[in-house]
Amino acid sequence: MALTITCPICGKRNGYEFRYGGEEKGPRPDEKDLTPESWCDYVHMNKCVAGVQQEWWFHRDGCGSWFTIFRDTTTNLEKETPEAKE
Amino acid sequence: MMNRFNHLPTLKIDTSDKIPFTYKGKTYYGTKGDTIATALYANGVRIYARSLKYHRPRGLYSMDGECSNTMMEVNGIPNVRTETTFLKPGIVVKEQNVKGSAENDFLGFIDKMDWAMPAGFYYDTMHKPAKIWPVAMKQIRKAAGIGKLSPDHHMPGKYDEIFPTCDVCVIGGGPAGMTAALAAAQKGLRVILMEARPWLGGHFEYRTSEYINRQTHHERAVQLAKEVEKTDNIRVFTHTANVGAYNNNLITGFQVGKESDVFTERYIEIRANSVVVATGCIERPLLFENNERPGVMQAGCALRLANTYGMLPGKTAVFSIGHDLGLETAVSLHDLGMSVPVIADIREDGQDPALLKAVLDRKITILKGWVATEAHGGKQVKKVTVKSVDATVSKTYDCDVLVASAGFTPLTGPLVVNQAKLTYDNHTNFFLPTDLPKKMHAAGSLLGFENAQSIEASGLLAGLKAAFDCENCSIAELGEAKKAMEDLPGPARGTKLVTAPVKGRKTFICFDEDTSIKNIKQSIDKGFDVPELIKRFSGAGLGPGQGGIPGHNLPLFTAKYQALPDIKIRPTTVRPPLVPTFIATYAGTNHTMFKRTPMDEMQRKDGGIFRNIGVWQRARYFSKDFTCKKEIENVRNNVGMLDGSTLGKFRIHGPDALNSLQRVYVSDLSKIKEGRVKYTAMCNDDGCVIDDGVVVKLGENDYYFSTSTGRAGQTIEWIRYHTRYDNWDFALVNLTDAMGVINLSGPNARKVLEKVVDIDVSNEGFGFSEYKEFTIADTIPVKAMRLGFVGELSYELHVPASYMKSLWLMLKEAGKEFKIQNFGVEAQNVLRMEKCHVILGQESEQRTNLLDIGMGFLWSRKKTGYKTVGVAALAQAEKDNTRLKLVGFKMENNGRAPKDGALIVDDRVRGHVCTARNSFSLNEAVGMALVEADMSKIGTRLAFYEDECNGELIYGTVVETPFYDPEGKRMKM
Amino acid sequence: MFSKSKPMWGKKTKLKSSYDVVLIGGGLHSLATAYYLAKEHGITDVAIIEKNYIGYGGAGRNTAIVRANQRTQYNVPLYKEALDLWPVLTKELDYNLMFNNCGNLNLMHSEAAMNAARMTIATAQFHGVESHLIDAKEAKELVPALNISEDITFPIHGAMFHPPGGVVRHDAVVWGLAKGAAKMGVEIHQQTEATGINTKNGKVTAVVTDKGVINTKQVLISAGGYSAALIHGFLGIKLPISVLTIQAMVTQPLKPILDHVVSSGAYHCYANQTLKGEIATGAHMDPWPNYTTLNTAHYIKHQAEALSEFLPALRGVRFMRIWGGLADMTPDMAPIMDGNEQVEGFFMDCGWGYFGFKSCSAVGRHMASFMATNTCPDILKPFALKRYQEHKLMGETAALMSYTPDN
Amino acid sequence: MKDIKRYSAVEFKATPLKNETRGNWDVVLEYHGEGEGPWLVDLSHKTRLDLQCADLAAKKPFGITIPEIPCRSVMEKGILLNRMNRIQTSIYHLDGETMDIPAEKEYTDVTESTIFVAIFGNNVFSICEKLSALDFAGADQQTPFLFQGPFSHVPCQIVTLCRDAEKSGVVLTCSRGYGKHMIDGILHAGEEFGLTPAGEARFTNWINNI
Repeated sequence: MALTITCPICGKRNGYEFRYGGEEKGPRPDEKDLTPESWCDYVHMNKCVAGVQQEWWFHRDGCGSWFTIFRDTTTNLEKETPEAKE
Repeated sequence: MMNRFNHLPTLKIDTSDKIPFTYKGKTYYGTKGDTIATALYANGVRIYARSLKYHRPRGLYSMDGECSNTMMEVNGIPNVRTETTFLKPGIVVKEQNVKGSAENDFLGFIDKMDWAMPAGFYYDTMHKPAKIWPVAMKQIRKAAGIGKLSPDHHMPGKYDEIFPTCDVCVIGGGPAGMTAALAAAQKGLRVILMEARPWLGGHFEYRTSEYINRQTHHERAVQLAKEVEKTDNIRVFTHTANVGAYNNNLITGFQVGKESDVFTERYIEIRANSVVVATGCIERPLLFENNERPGVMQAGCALRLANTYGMLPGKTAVFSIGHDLGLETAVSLHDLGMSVPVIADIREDGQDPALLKAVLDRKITILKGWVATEAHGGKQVKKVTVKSVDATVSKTYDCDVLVASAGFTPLTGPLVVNQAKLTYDNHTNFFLPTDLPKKMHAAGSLLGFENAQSIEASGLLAGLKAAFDCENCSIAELGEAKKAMEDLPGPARGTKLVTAPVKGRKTFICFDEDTSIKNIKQSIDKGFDVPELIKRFSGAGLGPGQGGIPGHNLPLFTAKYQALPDIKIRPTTVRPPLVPTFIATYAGTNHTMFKRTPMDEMQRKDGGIFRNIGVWQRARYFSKDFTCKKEIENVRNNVGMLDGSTLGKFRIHGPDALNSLQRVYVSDLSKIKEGRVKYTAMCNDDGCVIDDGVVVKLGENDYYFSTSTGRAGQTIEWIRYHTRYDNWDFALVNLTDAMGVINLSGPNARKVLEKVVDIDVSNEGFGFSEYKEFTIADTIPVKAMRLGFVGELSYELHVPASYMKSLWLMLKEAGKEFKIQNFGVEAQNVLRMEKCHVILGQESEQRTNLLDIGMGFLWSRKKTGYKTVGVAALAQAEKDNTRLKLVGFKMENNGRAPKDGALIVDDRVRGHVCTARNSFSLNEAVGMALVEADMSKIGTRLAFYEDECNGELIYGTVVETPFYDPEGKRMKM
Repeated sequence: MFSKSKPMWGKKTKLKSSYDVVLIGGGLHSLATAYYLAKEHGITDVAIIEKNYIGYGGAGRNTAIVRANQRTQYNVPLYKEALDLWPVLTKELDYNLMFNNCGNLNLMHSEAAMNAARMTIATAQFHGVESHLIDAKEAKELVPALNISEDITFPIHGAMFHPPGGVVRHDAVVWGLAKGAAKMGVEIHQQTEATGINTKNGKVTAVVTDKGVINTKQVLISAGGYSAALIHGFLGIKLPISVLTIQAMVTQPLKPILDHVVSSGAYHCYANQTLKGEIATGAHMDPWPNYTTLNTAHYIKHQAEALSEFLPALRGVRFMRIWGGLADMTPDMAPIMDGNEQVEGFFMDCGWGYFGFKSCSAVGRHMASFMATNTCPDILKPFALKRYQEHKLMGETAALMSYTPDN
Repeated sequence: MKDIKRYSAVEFKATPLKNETRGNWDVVLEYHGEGEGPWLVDLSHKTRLDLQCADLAAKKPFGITIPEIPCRSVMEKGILLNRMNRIQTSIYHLDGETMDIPAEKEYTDVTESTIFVAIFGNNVFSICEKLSALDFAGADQQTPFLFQGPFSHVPCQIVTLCRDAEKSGVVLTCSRGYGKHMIDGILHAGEEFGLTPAGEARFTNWINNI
């Protein structure tokens, strides 16, 4: 396991039931103002945080919800808030 | 065969039940309850195997499998730990890694060559000149390895798996573990207790010494075990080794089946709210010359040979120990009839007074502050030299057994694999777990407790802590348990001796890899100054014992050799599985889960050759020759029937249904007319085309759409992902499995359909690109589309899956006179290729965008404001003239088709062939290729480079597409 | 025959206040770059800054497989050069890297996969790299333990056989390169953590470490899985990278049973036998970013299920040890090598995913040339960061991509 | 056309003892040798509906109130309602007359999307434990309750209807395509506990007893 994800619908479940959906980057930018740089920044670029990050998950084997959680990428443990420390 | 005791209360054997087995081609007898190793021991076997590198003789050293000394081949299975594997009737046992026998190994001389093999010697040798390396490598490979496995070995037995959940999981069924389990269970919690040995009791179980008030440790173990067994909410797994512990308390183990079980071994994966680790201790090996000579064994091993398996380890035992269990063992073995000439106790003081008295009462010599420095004897111990710890005085004793044990080592595996830290503790000389993971607690002797009441009290406290995690225990109760502990003796003082005073050439810190302390010094001198690096460079701890022998001695010795002021060095990282586990066991029950279409059975009966395609099994061919010529020709000339049920099918409805479709599809779907089929595509944010399909409008904000087979599983996820910020109100229903799809294609398709349906299916009544709903025989509801993927008159019939079989039979019957035949996925592939209809993933790759494959016409540039996925990238990439483009080509001089995947080259690679075939319909070779844009002009000559062509190129020319029926008359007729 | 034991990569020295070049990361790419900076360009005032110890990261955690049968024309020549360098380095470093060119078999489980393999094979052959498509029977002759029956989840149709590939002793490469670089004057500072890069007017001026500030005009970040976080942390440059934990494991040692590297995309599994006799196996990645290097119960079971099917004899062997390392994955499964583009004097060599080991020798050589001459060698040009905003993914994988690391 | 038949994706190797034709389904009421349980019954012919809309609170399918909290189920009048998430409810017809499908477009008939089986009798959860890591015996769950999660590696909806010893049982749906392999998997796991295919009558009897 190593990872459990708390689905807002189904509760805490085995991480393998979910699909990771990327770092939280905010809503889709308006298409008309997009430069190649800003497009690329939204689509491809990551912060690769070694610590707590907000990120998207989809409960693929479960209820079919997309939601965000905070997770510490150095421990694989969920956090309640971005600042949460052990 | 030696006589076995049959009167001891601790015995786990039944001497009346003899079990035959084969060893070295001869039949021997063990006793029911024996392990393979104890049965061999009882038959006088002392040398079980030879070591990996030096081929040193190896014997029974421990009882819990910390080293590979007693690994043997059993029934063709290599590396079986005979000391923990029960003897079964008829098994065939063989020695490993020997040339000759374990007793007389022709390779034994290598032991004298150790001077030529310092740590890491292989990196400095055998590469000069370069030619010798391949030869040397072959020899190394043959020499290395331990057991032999036949490439066609079939693993017998049944392997199972379970995934239980509990509130509290207790690892270790000794006194602390049982107490913890009982405490948590009394709080009404669901408890799982796992124990590696076949029975509960731990270190109490085999000891006849006094626990309290004349009750023996053994009796206490039995008492606790009985209580555990009668408690309903404790689920006990014995003979179950814990192999892993992970975040959020996922615990894994494997259980060895009893005769009555339906499994040989089973994998157990436990999800627990809270965990108690009460795994106890193993013994820390004593480092001295020839410290692994057969006859040298740990105290627990010697005692359990007698008390559990009913035999004395030998006639005369010298002891070199550093703890009270050593003294207890000496007393017990003496009382059972062994001669004990001397006990060298590392400790100057601190022995249990009662035990000391017992030793003296028996007139056993005890030398305090002494230690064994060398075991003598070629293959087995014959004599032992003991010295004072300062090495000033020495004595030599004859013996056939040397019980050697420096101290204890806590089994912290489950804690550290779950990220607890280890910190050196000066009092116990243990590396103790600190920073325990959340909801994980340690108890028992692994914390350094030796007093029996303290061990149980720590178990009680841990059990309550676990209950507290489950919100079933008050803080007050915890406080009481803590207080009770304070009144009991704390952790015992551990000996600090790391190695006897020796030079260390044959003092082995790791038995499995033949790593001596001399090798460790060499490694440190070379700059490998932390255990993790020493392990990699010297091999110490890399063997099947997984660090059981060198575990704590290595960091202690490393610190000592570097004269570090305090021990900040940590043991090497413990890695799962904590106990080596069969691949068969881990695999458990292997369920293969594929989807089958509603026509699966019918097509198999018709000779379909099936392939796994994504999650589905599909009929790829109906022709044995795989060219599918007959299938193809029948579609072109008559009529064929294809199972298209794997297509993704969805309903989307609700106020924002259209908005959502506009977000993910590149076309403008607001223009879609009722009764018409709209073909369109989805891109990803790179503009790369990921899916195509058709959309049908069922009503206002109510659509039915299809996706490619491969994308069906991700479609809901995809649409919801790309609308996740929008708060839109729409509903998606996956109907992929609900609807079977029959693709009826070919010039006779209408004639067949006419016979089955009541509606007008003439070209006027049901035209190309139209959509109709109707029922067949007033019973079967049909959604029908006129499409032309294969380039012929085609009807795609979407029908509820349960009716599919009936409809299939009806069409077959109706089509008989028009020569209806099945066709499979490969025939469809060729047919559509002739029409230059693309299959995504075949004509496109990851970097191919919608424009590259000529599908730009689907992109509605006027549709703005929907933030349609992929169009920003398409707009940016549109002007780039260096991209790959999809083209059609024909071969020159009516040549054969290049193979799929052939390259298009000049002085470099310029593209590749996606699909190409010698077309039966066209009577020439055609294909589609992705080429650099400057080569995409009609008339460009293409040079094809195929695998194994030896530089012989074949040539073709870029031509107009499609190849077949360019006006599209046939699919519209 | 044996030199008296002395520290292989020099005595511990004090960190100086300035170097010509600073390389962050004590892994293979960094060590190789240092080695070639010194050897081919005479630049020896070089410091390698390593937080832990050399070879701690991917260098010591991979399964040591090397090959040059990649998919695109950009990659194949680079990996070919890397493959050709193993014997050369063994000689130059006078250190046995134990290159075992036993050949790799990449199993194919469908007609479509066979066709896809053809393209890869043609690309290899076009560039002078030996690679062949063989059928299931031929594969079985090479690997007698292979199960080529129809009744497994993914029946074997054939294999891509790449004879010059194989395995190299990964630790030996670390130690050999370190020894070679140190001999020429490169300083290796272990237990030293880089904490920042100072810039002025768009130029690198210094590297900040926990042991002091180092003035330098050139710095390379080549810290494997940690690169992306460091580059973002130090310079605010975001990269199209996701860092995943990849796991591998070994069984107990056996006498020779597997003479080649066998891999299967469909099973997400590869296996080979080490010189010591262990079956080394791995391949699956947990598809969420993390820096834990923790192994998972799921993975070890998956691996057992996969091996049970296509190498069923191994059911009778026991898994002994499992570990994890980091793979910095890019969307197109190809690395990012760039320099002087975002900040003058700043170079990066990252995004290798799980291909860092195979490429280290050749890449170190070209990155050294890049840094020494401030001119990007042609062979590295396609790997610039800009390709992502130009919508030019490399095409190293054919599979359609969506939005997460595992597609 | 009278020989038009509907076929379930679930096929048992057992011999039917009693069956009846319902709609175009051939429904087996009882098999030979059904034994002492536990039992596996195919219910794929029973109607299942999907109800999806933003305002579920405004919906009262068949006059039944939809549970407010996701993963809660309610059984009334032989109909089982399972709250799946914020906007979605699955509706299973378990017992009684044929179900009339409401005309509102928020309902979709998904009977054909899935296979639908019941597993009940002794040791049901011991069988489940071999196929799924979901905790059917968790103390915080009141029956009936819904799990949406993997069972035999396939995403399923599993509703635990009863947890009382020999009356224990679940109903399960999964994608119809997985029908054959799912049934093989369940029967294989249940073998050691004597799991036997049974007819609809035994299911009806069970459902009326709990």
